[in-house]
Amino acid sequence: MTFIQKVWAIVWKDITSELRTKEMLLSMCLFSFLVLIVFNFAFDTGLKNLRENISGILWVAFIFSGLMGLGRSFGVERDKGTLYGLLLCPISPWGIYLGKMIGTFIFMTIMEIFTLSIFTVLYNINVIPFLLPLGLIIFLGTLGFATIGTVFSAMSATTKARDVMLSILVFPISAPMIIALVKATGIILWGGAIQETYSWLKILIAFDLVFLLLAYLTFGFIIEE
Amino acid sequence: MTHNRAFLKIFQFVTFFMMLLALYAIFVYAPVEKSMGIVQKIFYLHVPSAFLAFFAFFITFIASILYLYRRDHRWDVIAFCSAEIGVIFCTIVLITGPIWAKPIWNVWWTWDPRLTTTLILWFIYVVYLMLRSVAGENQRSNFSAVFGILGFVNVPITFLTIRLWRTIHPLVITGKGINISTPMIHTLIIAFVAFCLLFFWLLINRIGLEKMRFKVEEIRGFIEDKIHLEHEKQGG
Amino acid sequence: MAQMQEEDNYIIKASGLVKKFGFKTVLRKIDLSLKKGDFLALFGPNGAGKTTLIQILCSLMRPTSGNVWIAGFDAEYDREALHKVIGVVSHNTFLYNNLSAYENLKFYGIMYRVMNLRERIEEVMGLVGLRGYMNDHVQTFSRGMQQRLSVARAIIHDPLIFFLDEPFTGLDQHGVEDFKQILKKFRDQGKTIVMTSHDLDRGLELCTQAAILKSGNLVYKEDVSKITQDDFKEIYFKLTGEQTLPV
Amino acid sequence: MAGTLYLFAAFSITWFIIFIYIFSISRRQKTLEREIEKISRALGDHS
Repeated sequence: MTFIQKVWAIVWKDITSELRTKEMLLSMCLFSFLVLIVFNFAFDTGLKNLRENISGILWVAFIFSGLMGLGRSFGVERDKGTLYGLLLCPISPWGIYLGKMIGTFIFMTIMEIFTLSIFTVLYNINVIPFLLPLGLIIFLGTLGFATIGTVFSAMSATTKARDVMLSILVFPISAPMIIALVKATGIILWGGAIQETYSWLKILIAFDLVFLLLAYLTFGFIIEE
Repeated sequence: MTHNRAFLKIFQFVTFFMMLLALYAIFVYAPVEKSMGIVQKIFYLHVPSAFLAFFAFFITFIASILYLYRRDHRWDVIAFCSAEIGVIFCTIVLITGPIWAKPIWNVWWTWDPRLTTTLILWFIYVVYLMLRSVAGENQRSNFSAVFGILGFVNVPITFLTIRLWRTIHPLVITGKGINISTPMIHTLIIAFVAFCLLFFWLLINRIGLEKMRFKVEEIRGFIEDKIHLEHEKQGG
Repeated sequence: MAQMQEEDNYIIKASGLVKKFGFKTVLRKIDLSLKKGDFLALFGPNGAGKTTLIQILCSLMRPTSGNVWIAGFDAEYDREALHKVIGVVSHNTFLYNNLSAYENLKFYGIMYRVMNLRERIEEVMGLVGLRGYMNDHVQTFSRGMQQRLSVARAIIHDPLIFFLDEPFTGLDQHGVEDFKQILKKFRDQGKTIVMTSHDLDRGLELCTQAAILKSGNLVYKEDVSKITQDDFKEIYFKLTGEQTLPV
Repeated sequence: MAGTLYLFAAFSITWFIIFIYIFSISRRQKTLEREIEKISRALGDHS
């Protein structure tokens, strides 16, 4: 059980540290807000076919602001020099990975709750009736994104051109996940039953599990020098 | 050394000969396909390249796993060289595909599963090469090995997803399911063998180049060491 | 067999350490062994590989070839167990700026699974003379105070072995004196210490053994009791080819 | 006729890419060989 305690300690210190400044959370929320507004200009709201694009807009907002959080996940540790302190702790690489991943997941969830409420108002779509299936899809998507994102955050933290590198590492790998997310969200927002999204949910679950397993197997190689 | 050289020479000659034979087969031996006309001959370039691109990335995948398992930098070199050649073949696939599609389907591109997956595959390995150039020397091999594994595992998931997303384009089926005549099959086999030989010839040469670069760097490091030590002696 | 028994006495043992960054060799075949209670000061000019050596010894970095055993643990396979018995202080404090001193120590305390954490934190804070600053955020601390807190962080789990990488950097005169007192205490408690330093005077004052690292080679190692400070300095200048004391 | 044009484009681009690649490999190889030669000559002078 000490393993869980240690993982939780990493999550706790990331969250406490972030809540002191709120720098990252605020910029993530603000950014997704902006994405919603910009897309509103880009696709004229008056048009009837907006509904087809709407789940795409939502996920673009989630993913782009999620990337901001990811970049900082290991980036800050690297910049402030605390990364070595963390690596010196008697915990397996997998523990460090989990701690960081859960932290990112929580930050993203907070941002997504905020974005979803803004979205409800700006795009005039009541999400309350779909909250349960939508929540499940967002959970799976955020988990998958945090899973691969944390691996690449650790990788890009030590490379040149860190932020650019992070996005070009994340996007090709997350392509299937993004397709599944947009499709499933679209079905739900259209008023479809959850049964219709099963094939997409299966892909999401498979994606999450496969990459969690791969992260477990390979994370040690990423943080060693 | 000389034994190797001789082997390479023969290999090179055979490759060259097979390429010429393939060209002959494609343009002279193979008949013109009835419904698509002469454009169909692109097929003989396109299909072997697609197979080899995929094969190259598979080599990268296996070599990456072996590198992490054994920590032998030779596997890393193989993974890298294979990925680079894979990108070359994948680029050929992505260029010849639309050139074929334009007169046949009347569009350059469709978001068909096969096409989209190939495009994403190409992206993944371009990013792989990029990652190698930006990562620090100390971590380059580990990073690229991990990315080589993640990227390859991602491919089947991507394909399944996109197939679910865009149900298979009917034109692809007519495109693949044409009644191929025996000379066409012969031509395809010859082209296939020729491209495989080309691939391995490129791979051997690329690996040789990388090994040579290693040697030169090693010698350079060695000389620097010597200079350093001599300097030290003079200092002391 | 005799050699095996001898090996058992060593708490730190490194053999044939080579580290290459790409094709640049930073460490060349370094052998190092220390007994319990030894205090080794590593001197050397910039770029001699001191930091790399320390990082390999505390298994933050993997050597290109060679092996490291710390307190009987193989650095390649027993990283977790090894990390439990070592404490590291470097010019980098490893502290989280937005957290208070107490929270920082609590975090590391949980990571090292320290029992009676609250009392232990109070104890180490008293040791480094920061008892009154428990709930202040680290970002409000001066450089010297941060370094002291960093020492508290490093000793929270009462390690057997200390690795100190340029610990005096950024400390004022007062801080250096306090830090030396702490080090003296550890030495007298029989902890094993490896320290790198630029500063010949301060380093020599405390250590039991002194070594010189020059472009990746361990060129000199001697018991301090067998040599005077001035002699050592002369040897240092001779071996490294430096004209003045490094800054 | 248009078909021939497409066919020609596809083949020429493919060969172009492959030859550029082969060319770049051989050029890099030449550079390295020259370097080795330079080093061995320098070593010869030295001893």
